Amino acid sequence: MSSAQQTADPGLYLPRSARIEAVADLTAREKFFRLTLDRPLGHQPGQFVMVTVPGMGECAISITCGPREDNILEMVIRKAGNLTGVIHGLKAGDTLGVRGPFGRGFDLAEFHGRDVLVVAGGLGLVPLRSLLTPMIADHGRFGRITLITGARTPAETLFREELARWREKDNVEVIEMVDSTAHLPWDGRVGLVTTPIGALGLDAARTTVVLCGPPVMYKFVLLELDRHYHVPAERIFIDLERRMRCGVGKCGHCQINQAYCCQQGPVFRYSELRDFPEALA
Amino acid sequence: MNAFLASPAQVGGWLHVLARTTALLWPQPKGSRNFSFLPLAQGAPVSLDRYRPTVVPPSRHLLPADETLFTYRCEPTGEVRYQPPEAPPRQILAGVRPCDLKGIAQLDAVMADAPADPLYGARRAATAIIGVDCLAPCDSRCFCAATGSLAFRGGADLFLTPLADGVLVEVTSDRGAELLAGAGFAPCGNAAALREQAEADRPVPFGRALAASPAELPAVLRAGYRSPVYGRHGERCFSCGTCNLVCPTCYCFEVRDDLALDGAGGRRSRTWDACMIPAFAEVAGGHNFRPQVGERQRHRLKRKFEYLPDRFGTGPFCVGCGRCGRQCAADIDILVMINEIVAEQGGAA
Amino acid sequence: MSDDKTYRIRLEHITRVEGHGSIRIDTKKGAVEEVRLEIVEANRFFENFVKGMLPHEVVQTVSRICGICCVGHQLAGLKAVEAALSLTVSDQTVRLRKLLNESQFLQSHTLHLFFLALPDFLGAPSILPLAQQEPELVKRALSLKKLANDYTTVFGGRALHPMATTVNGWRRLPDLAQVEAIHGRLEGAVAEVEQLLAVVKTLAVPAYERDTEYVSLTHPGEYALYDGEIKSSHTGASVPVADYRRVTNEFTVAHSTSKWSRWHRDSYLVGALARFNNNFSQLHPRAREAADELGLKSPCFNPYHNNTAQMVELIHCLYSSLAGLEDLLNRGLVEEEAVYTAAAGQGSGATEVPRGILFHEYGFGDDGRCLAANAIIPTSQNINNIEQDMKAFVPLMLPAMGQEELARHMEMLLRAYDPCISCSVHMLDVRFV
Amino acid sequence: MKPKVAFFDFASCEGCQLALLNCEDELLDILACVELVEFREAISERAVRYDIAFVEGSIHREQDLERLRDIRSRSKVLVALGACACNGNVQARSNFVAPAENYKSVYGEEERNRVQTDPDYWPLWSHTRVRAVHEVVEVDFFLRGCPMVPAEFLHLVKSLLTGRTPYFPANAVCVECKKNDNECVYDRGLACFGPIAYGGCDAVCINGGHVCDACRGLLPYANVEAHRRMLVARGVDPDGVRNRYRLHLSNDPLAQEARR
Ligand SMILES: Cc1cc2nc3c(=O)[nH]c(=O)nc-3n(C[C@H](O)[C@H](O)[C@H](O)COP(=O)(O)OP(=O)(O)OC[C@H]3O[C@@H](n4cnc5c(N)ncnc54)[C@H](O)[C@@H]3O)c2cc1C
Ligand code: SF4
Ligand code: SF4
Ligand code: SF4
Repeated sequence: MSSAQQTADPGLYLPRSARIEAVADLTAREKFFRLTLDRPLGHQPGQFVMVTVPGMGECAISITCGPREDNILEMVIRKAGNLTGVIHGLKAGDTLGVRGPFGRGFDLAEFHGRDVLVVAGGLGLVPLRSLLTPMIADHGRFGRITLITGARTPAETLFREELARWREKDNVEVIEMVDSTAHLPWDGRVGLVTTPIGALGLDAARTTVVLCGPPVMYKFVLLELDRHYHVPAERIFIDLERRMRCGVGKCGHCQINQAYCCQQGPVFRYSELRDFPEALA
Repeated sequence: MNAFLASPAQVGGWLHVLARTTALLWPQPKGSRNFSFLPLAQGAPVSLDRYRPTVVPPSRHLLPADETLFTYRCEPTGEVRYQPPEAPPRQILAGVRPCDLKGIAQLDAVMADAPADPLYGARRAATAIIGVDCLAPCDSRCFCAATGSLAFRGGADLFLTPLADGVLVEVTSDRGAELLAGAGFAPCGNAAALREQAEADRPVPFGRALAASPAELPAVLRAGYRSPVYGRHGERCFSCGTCNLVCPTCYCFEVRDDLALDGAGGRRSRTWDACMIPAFAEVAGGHNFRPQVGERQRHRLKRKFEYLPDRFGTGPFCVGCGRCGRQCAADIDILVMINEIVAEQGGAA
Repeated sequence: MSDDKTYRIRLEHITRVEGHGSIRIDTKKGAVEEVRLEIVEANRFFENFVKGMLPHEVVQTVSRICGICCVGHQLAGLKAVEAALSLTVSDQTVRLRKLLNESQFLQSHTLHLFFLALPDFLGAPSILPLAQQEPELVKRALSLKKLANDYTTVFGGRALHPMATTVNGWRRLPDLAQVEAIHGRLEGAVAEVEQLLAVVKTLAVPAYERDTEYVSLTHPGEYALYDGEIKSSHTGASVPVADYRRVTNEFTVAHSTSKWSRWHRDSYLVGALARFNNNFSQLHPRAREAADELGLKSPCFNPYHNNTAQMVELIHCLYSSLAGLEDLLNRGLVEEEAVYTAAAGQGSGATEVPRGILFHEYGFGDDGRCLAANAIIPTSQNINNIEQDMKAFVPLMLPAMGQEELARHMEMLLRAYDPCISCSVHMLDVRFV
Repeated sequence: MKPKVAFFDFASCEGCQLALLNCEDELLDILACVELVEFREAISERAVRYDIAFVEGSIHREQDLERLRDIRSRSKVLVALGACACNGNVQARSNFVAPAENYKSVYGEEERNRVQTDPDYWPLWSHTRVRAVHEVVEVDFFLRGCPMVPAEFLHLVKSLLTGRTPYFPANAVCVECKKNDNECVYDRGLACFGPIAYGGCDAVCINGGHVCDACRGLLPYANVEAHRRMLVARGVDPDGVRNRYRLHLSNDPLAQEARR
């Protein structure tokens, strides 16, 4: 038995500085941040970064932009507690620390030529935007692209203008759902994200499904898919979220049965998750 | 590699010489009946007798309870400078028994898995290990033979076997040879035979037995996923985390930031965490992925006997030291739970 | 002139003292009508709720009577419990307890003298402006305080409510390497303390005297801080601690509902000045010299000089600690088992705490649990004397002072006693109308 | 603008305020960052409104309720400082005895009669029961312990000064015992509250050779029933169990069954 390898990057836990270029309010709780890094991030869709406010802490945040050549990183942050609260108080010109990209994302090549159904509940659209952006930009290489988004009320919807532009493209369908209009003007549909699935008329053999949303969503979407189509479990991708402290498979917090969410995930195939009873519980 | 013979007194003298230049940790009495890996103080007796396993395992000296990840400073320009921590000091972990050697080896595997943990790697590289053989079970809790760690020698630079009339000193690495330079021990020509004899003299059975072999356990535990055993023992459990913190193969950590009063500098550190503590799997907003104590017990057990063995392929992550049961105020014993689950599943697969 | 002096002084919740107290003074046309010291601390009934506890629990609990005297309460409690159980503790235990006690004297005197009382002498409302004006002095005093706290921590396990002491011994002996470190730091502090002494020499102490009875422990072999008999300056004789009730004679007076004490005279004084007056010759030589340099002579009848006496004791404790620590380092420490068998019994114990003599008494039943408890703390013994001082001084001061200055001098007088009102669990809570 | 910080005390030994004065290394730096507007034990300054009010001590009397409510109404953030404020501490043990009994026992029969006959003159009458601060007003943060832990105090102050929410992990004292490599109290044949008590104290009492009596209160997930049974199984008699649960936990709602 040899002792541990000594090839480690001494900076595994060291953030690099990133400058906030722009901040925009998306909803009352979510803000959009565009950062510039010292070099291109070089990420896959679906990956995440660890974001640091020095002296405050660090948390996992999905990359919301598609893969890019430049030094830009985009993210959407919900004010959920201490650290995210502090990040919400930052302005253009402030700096953050960033580590990553981490985790296993989507391999775009695997989607080429296939119909794609994307179901995004709430903040689930944020990581999936990193997949949708390159797909829509290059939509000729894919089959039919269907996006179902869900939000509790119209006030909590994200990226509506962008979704409207996506809807214009050939072979792209965008269905926006809200649980309730809450007496606000709303031009989309009312109901759960599961509602439209049955009428989509998917060809299970040609379709790849991608899901991301709150823990309760998965079970119902999977049931609905199962009821109408028989998409093989290897062709269903699920993007999960757990508590994460290190992002690199060491701190143990994000473990879901066998799997480390930060390494085998956050994007899993449903076929893998079936062995992990804790995953969709 | 080479082997030598020495008297216990010679070994003690040599360890004291080493301790003069390098921090040397040796299992020494602490409290009324426990032991701890403590710096060998000048003149302290060195005993090669068997000892009740230390409260905290030696592997924790490779993952300190408060380890700096980095410090930082805000420049007047607003720029933030991140500084990696200082290189760890050299240390010798001596008197490490086979089960604890196996524990360290398992941590090595976890931490070297890409991306490797640089801080652990540096500390591990700065640590020399002197193993010592176990010739009788340390107490009624141990089951190292059942988990296959009794025969484990990996990771040690030197390995000591107490014999009836001396100590067999086997050199197992170059670093070990360096540590021994100048010790003046007599070379030993028949080390293999002496060792075999010592091992043959061990009592049989050696410690407690598992009702299924470590190789069979993953399947048994998968089948018994919803076993009531977890909840039943969980009723007594305090969720205190002791069982995690005393385990040689537990390594989970929490990360904390500290800020200087002036706000311009600070430090990020990691500290031990434990999956038995309720907040361990809680995310912002309060959702907890393992809210029930039984779920947490299951997670702990399966990590040792199923999840990590499957993931790393380096054998069970329970090394059979018995610490978790020994140190648990509620007397929750992992071997008892495992054996109950095996019985419930109708024996080994 | 003083004919027109009609003052109504109400000082509520006096600051920079431990606990809640108020002063009330009424004068009419230059004549003193009323002078009163009121205690407005909420009562906590320690004597009652320690009932049912085991001896070591009693001691751990009575430590919470007062944070600033916690070591003293533990020591007096331990001595009382041990007397009740007829236990004789080892020499080593006594030596360690004495050092622990001295560490608290160093801490408490430093805090009182340089942080609570000093602003009075320098005419500042508190230490805060002084931290700006006299940063060196404040830092010096802070570092001495820190040293004293670290000293307590090495022996007691922590600075407040130490847990290392227990019935019949120590739960955890101090680490000798740390003892050595404290010894070294105390040696280094000698020069610092001289600097502080130089500051105290410059302070102008109001010149008021009233001869009263001074009560403290006294011991044939040493300046009594930990052990001894109860001495009165009035008789020059001493009585055993077991007879403490003959000394304190707690009584209720008509105009006040707080319990008072008196022995041979109307009132008596306890604390640094009483110890200084009663046991002057046993002070460390450097402390006696310092007293001389400070213009303090035994006996001294000026209560404002309690502060000066604290400075003298600070020096005494420093040297006494140095000797005690050295002795400890030479002897080394042996592990002794601190065990006892709970049994029926009754006993009392006393020790000096920075603000005076402290008595504890306990009775235990056959099951070893506490049946009765009594604690008489220094401030409740002093309160009568403070009021007597006020009554004597107000008429003297009145002709020369305005209302504010008079009030300030009264507050300063109270503070000079270093009162510890939380301790006065014995005192009744009063609302004056 | 520096935040205005004030300290108030009710029934307590004032040790927690003293513990703050014992942060000698940080004291001057803290004072440079805040405006200390009220701290009766150490200074004479006073003010009307406070950004952070620290309240030490338990609440015993009617007039204390009023004073506390008034402090709350003038404070942005209110911190319960130390065990007396957080859970009533040792003095809450007197709640097991009727107030009149307490007076009689401490002050004698005569005074007890006065208590009962002359409530106007005798304000002790207003002593109802010993309460923790949060039983009277809303508390934003708890600095637990008897005495409070300076490191936690510093964490709280730094956090509030920098706009963070202070964070106190809810783990058992046992965690800190392990970090200190202590021998478990149960291995010495004694009983300990560590497994169900709020950590954060660095297991200081066990480090010092003592046991944990849960001065910091019980964890929200404390398995009290199992703990009580364990004490009994380890030979503590029922009286002893009750008594231990009445040392620092007389007012802790989670300990209600165990101290009965
Ligand atoms: C893969 C992944 C991707 C994610 N993507 C996004 C995203 O795109 N956008 C987004 O908004 N969120 C995202 N999240 C969630 C995000 O990480 C959490 O919302 C965030 O961690 C909340 O942090 P907080 O400090 O603000 O919340 P808190 O509620 O303050 O803290 C979270 C947890 O940490 C504990 N805690 C609090 N303070 C401290 C402290 N000082 N020290 C130690 N522990 C403490 C609390 O017990 C709590 O359980 C993602 C999470 C994962 C795992
Ligand atoms: S040590 Fe025992 S009581 Fe504590 S968490 Fe582990 S199993 Fe539960
Ligand atoms: S699980 Fe328990 S017995 Fe196994 S290695 Fe860990 S502490 Fe030892
Ligand atoms: S001594 Fe108490 S706090 Fe420490 S491990 Fe044992 S039970 Fe836990």
